[in-house]
Amino acid sequence: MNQHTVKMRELARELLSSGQVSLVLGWEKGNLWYKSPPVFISRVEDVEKLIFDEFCHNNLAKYLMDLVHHSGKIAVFVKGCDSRAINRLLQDNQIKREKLYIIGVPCPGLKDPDDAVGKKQGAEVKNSAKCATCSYPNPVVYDALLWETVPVNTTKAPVEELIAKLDSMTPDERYAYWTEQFSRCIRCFACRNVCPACNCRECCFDQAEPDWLGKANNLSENQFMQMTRAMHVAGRCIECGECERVCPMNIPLMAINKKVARDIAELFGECAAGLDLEKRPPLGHFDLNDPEKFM
Amino acid sequence: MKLAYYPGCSLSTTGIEYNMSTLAVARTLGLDLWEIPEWNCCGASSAHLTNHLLALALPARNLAIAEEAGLDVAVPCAACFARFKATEAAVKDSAETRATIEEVIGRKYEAKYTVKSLLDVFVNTVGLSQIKTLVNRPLEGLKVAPYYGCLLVRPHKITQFDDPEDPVTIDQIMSAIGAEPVYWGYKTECCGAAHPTVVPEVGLKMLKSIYQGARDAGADCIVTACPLCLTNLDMRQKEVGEQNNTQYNLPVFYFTELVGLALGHDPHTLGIDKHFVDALAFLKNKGFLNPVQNRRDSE
Amino acid sequence: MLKNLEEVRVFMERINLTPGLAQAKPIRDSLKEHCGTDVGRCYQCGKCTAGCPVAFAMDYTPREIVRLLQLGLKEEALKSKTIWLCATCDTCSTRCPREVEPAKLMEGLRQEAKAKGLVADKRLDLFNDLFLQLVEKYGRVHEMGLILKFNLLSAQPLKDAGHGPGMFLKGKINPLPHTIKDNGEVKQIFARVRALGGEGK
Amino acid sequence: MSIEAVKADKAASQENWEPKILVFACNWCTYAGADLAGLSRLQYPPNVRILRVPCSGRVNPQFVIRAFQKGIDGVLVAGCHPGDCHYATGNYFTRRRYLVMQRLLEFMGMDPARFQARWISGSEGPKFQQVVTQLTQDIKALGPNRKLRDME
Amino acid sequence: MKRVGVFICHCGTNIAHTVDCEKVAKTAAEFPHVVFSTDYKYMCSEPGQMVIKNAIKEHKLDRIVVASCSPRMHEPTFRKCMESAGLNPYLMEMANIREHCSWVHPDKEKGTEKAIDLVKMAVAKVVKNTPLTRSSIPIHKRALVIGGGIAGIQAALDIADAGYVVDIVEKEPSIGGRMAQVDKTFPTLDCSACILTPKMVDAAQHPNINLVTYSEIEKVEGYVGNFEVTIRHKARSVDVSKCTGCGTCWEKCPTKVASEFELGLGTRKAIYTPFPQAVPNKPVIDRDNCRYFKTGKCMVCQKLCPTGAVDYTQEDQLETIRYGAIVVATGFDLFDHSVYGEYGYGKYPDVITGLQFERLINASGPTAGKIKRPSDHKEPKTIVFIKCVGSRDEAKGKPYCSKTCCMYTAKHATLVKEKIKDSQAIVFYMDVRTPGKNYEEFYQRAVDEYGVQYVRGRVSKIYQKGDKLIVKGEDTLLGKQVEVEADMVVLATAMVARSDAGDLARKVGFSYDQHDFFTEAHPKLRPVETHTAGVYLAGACQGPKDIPDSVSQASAAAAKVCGLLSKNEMATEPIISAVNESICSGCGLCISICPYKAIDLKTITERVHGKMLERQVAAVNSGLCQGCGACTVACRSSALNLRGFTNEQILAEVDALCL
Repeated sequence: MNQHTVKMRELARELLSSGQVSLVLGWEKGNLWYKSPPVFISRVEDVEKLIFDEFCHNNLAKYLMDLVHHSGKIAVFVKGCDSRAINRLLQDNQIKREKLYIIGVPCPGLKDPDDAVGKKQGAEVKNSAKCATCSYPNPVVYDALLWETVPVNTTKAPVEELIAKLDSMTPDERYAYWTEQFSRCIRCFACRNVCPACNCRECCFDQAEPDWLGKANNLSENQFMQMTRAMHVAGRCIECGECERVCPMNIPLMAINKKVARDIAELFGECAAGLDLEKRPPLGHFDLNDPEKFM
Repeated sequence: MKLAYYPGCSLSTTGIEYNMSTLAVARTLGLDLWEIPEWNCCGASSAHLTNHLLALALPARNLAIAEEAGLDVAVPCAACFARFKATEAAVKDSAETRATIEEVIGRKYEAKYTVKSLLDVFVNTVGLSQIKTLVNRPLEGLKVAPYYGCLLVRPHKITQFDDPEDPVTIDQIMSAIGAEPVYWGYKTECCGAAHPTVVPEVGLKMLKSIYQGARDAGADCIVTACPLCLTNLDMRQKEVGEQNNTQYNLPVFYFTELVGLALGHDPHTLGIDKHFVDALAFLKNKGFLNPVQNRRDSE
Repeated sequence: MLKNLEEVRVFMERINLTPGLAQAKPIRDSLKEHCGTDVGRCYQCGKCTAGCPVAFAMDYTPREIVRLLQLGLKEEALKSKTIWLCATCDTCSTRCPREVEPAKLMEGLRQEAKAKGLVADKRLDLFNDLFLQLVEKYGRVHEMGLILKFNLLSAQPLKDAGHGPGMFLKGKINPLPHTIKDNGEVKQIFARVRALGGEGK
Repeated sequence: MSIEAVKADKAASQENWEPKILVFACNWCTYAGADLAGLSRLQYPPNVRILRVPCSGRVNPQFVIRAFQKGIDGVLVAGCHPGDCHYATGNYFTRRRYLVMQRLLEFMGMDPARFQARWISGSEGPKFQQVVTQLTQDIKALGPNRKLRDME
Repeated sequence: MKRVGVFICHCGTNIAHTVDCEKVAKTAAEFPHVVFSTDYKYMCSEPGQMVIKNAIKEHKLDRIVVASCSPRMHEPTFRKCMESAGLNPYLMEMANIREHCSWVHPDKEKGTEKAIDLVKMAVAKVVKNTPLTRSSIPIHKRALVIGGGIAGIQAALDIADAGYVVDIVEKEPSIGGRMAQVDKTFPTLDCSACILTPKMVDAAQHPNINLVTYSEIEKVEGYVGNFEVTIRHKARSVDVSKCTGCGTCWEKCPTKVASEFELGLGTRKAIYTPFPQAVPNKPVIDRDNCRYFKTGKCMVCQKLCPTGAVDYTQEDQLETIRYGAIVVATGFDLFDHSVYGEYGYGKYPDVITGLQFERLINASGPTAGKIKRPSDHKEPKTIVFIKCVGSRDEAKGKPYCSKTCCMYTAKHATLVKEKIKDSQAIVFYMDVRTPGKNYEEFYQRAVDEYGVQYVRGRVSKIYQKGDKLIVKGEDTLLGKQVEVEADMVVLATAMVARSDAGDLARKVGFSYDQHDFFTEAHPKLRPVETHTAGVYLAGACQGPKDIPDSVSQASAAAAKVCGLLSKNEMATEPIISAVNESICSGCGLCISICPYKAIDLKTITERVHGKMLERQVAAVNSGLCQGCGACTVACRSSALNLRGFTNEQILAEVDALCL
């Protein structure tokens, strides 16, 4: 058992037994060695289920939305990306800070479970794509930080290369690329369901009136869906990479989100989401001196 | 404390007493000045008038050498200081400029360390209270006109030093050594730079208004931090006086000379004998040349 | 100062604005690019001139130079003594309410005037050239040599002769040029700047 | 290529193909500007259809995608000049949204000419004429839009 | 089943000349839901409207489309027509086939094709229309004026004279404002106090006006007709109901401090009224400087007060009052010229501001009206005036023109020449701007009759030389440097917004510009309104203004207030945003986008699985919403929708056009 896990259990035990919190959200070891699904712990004796390893992918923040009416205080473990999700939900008025005990776990970067499939436990596994360029491995909001912060890596991620590649293409080539990608979409909405920025009570894609999204599963509707989602999370996406990780069809969704985030930074100045609660989302305010292209 | 030291061309010729007094005083104040080896001329006061890149590159070579040694740079000459600051700002401002400069000088220079005027070093690194405690010949009753000229304070966004309209560092240092700085309106007026030499019909008039201003303010002497200003004000004083049928009798000092005097140094060590307007006689009259027994050097 | 009636007449001649105004915009744009300052912003308040320590000797005041440029009369500005007399003390730029920087403008105009052979005061130009020649040659400035050479070349060999011996006696002027041991590096800098066309923005 | 797309291609090659262009016009400036163009009898290509909205800030980017889905060839979102918005600030949000949207459309492979935004005031009848004329020409040069289009 | 009628107008030949109206009508008859379609020469005419009304009756139409001119022209006409036919006026849409079609497309075939498209879009939209009704909000007939300067006083008097109760909230102990500090007024040179003090007394004695001095606005809630304003009454330490204003307390108070009213040129006591003609003439204790509050000892004022009005135990009190309308008249501050190093950083005692000069020439000022310079109380002989200090100076101050300085500097120079016969008054200027009745004449008199010397150029430097101030400038008309040895320098410093202007604007909820001046709803056509309904502006808080302009704007604001208060209730446009609470997730992104602060979060309770649970949702205030629809785009789940321009309606139009 690693030191991290020890520390997690220690704190969880203390919080539960002292009655400070009535529920702890963490990760446990699943049936497969390369999966560490979320676990909800309300009894002290279950604290032993908690673990931290390189497969704790799930962003626990989103689960808090299902617990808004939970009567007691909830402790939740957050990696850097998860902590930004917490801020996302706080800023969107979806959860209440005073009902949370946030435990920060600086994240050393996770492994790619898809690469582990079929391998033996302990085998060499690739790093997870979403962690490759993570700029915020250390939690940005927490009540307790479980261990020392980790250094930020600055390597260039594959997604950046993909964006650069797409940028260098002609419009038709780009269109062809995305056609190929979106044609695969099976409209399972996993991307939306996992996304901390997608926190509407009722998604516009599920509405019959207005009929934003047609029921037919075709390329055009898929394009509508993904572009609309890109605009809805524009300036709000915390770049956790969960959408792309959970996509069963491996559509490179983060290329879109990263590209939009970069455009926004270029146009309106750096405004990475989920870092500062006081900073309003860039499409929710304006500056008189914004770039002017429409004269 | 250790600083790289860039004396510049003037301090080995016309401004030799600035160098002498600086080095003498620095020892007393506990400043370790490391002269940049094989330094070259910074290009003031001509390069920036004719060629932008050259004006940035000449100081950059010196700065690069200091940066290799990992030191902030102390610059006594106001003109050199202005050029160094301009280079520092340009390199900080643009990676592109930096690359061009590095290419031209054939050395790496990232502007990691700060260029400081010697005044800045005295007031903010050494500190006025430190100077005050080391004084053993307070220059009481000496009325000085602090003269800053242009280059220390302008352009302010580059020099980032003192106030562009009402600088006070020399005033503060003078007060610390017991002298009395007078208030006058010519603190930052231009002495004409090369004009008194090159276009004397213009330059000498510029100097005249400064002498007149100091005299009107009741000053006994002028104190400066710029070798060009001093040379102009000192060397041309007699000539300007003759042109205007007067004698100004305003000795011109480097602030380091007066600090050195107050700290108890011998006037000859400080180079006070090297002025055109007779400074020694003046100081003697004022009673500031009586030997001092126990000079306290800072360790 | 105007010497005779002839000069008065020429000086006061009516200017036809039409050709100049056609040039005003490109002139403004090129100055913005080369000097980093925008003459179009000037509203002719005269604060630059009011504080200029050299204005008394100029043929056009700094404000008037800007006005000439606003009207597209750049040739006139290039031929003026003003641009050579500016001591670059930056008082004007520091106080300008419209953030125009006349001192930078003068620098740019000098460079252009020189390129076009329109140097109105040869002495200042000569001085700058000599200065840089010395730096290139020796790495440092030899001030005695500079002044002597300047006086010689500006045809006033005895101008500062009165000061020379005084300086010499006071140990202020080294009779021999001082230099840095290996000046190859400084010479390289000059060479590379020339190779880059002299402009390094 | 679907049959529809082939048909569209064919249509493009036919000389009588005319693009359809949708203009979202804010009621207070651009719609008034278009009215003024009419009052002044300023002719422009009949390809544009104006959809009146109270403010350019009302134009949801989803409307734009929808129009492309349904076969429009070009879209213009137009409103008051910055500082002139009847609702004080609506167009500043428009500006932010559509600066982002424009880049997104391009990233998705749309031709930038097909989606544009402009500020046209109530007094700018000639500007309205000039903008829609230019837009029509640009889109004619591109041919019919097939991208994002719902072919079923 | 919806029953749509379509009416195509020929507009004489205006439309029919290039659009085949008959064909359009025939084609439209085939559109879904259309049960009747016709064309007519002039739809807007009486008989044209009869065609519509008859068709509605005859064909049981429940909604119509009129294809004619711009809705900006005749939408109200056809809405009225709907109403008189017994239908909801909002079940009507127009297709603009004149301005947007027949007048701009000479090709009849193409024009007809486009007209058909436009009608198709309108039909698709109208099918989605729902009946909308105007609602009304009650108007509370009481007005609040914030600021008791000349603008506030004038606005209050006008409103009160119209019969409405109005409260003036003033943060100083007395009303009067800046005008009370001014000596004489241009261009007539009548004394400021002589014309102001009667107005102050009028306001105090008016049965409909309540003076609420030494008080500040704490909080503003609500909306037009129904503002809930919380006012903080600062502790005066004097019971106003007992105080008679006899003056014993301030005569005997031992503590002297610099007077704000005299701008540092004179002193006042710790218990004080700002100036002798103060209204109300009742003092306050400046607790920061009062000996009792600092040391616990003294109590001279309390001991000597004949009516026992001094009360050291008073505390700030909050009071909430409901108002129908608010006039903001908070005035201006002066630019702090200490940023001008070249003018001595405000350190030369004889370099003063224009307002300080007003105090120096004022008979009730610190020098009893004798011009004496602050440093040595000598009479200055040479006085230099510098205009545009801070104004028109982007580098150190403000880019705008302060509008009043040209005139008051001419006035000051005139008064110098009048009071000191052997004096020199020299004005350094860049432009002389005198656009006002009798203003240019006034300026010319200063030059012609009084011999004031105007020098065109901005001063570059002032420095002290002995007891003189050396002023260096350029005479730009001459192209020469000039210098003046002055005894005193008067700076015409810029008018700037009050330092707390932004705070107040945020509290009340209206917008302000980059210089913190309050923003009018329209620079030309709605100059006294703000974007917030029911809030109006008067005086220099909106931008630099002189007294005549401030008074005019105050009366204009008062007229607007009276217009509003004259009604018992106010109809609101039905084209506003509405929230679908079942969808709204309460994220609040719409709130920051709304320019009218019309959206708030509210808590609702709903039954979920047998439990009553609370959650927050957006709520649109129909009194504030102006119907721009910006919020609808911020709302990702379409919980917000704009009535009359719903997502469904716009999508229907888009679909109709494309398909």
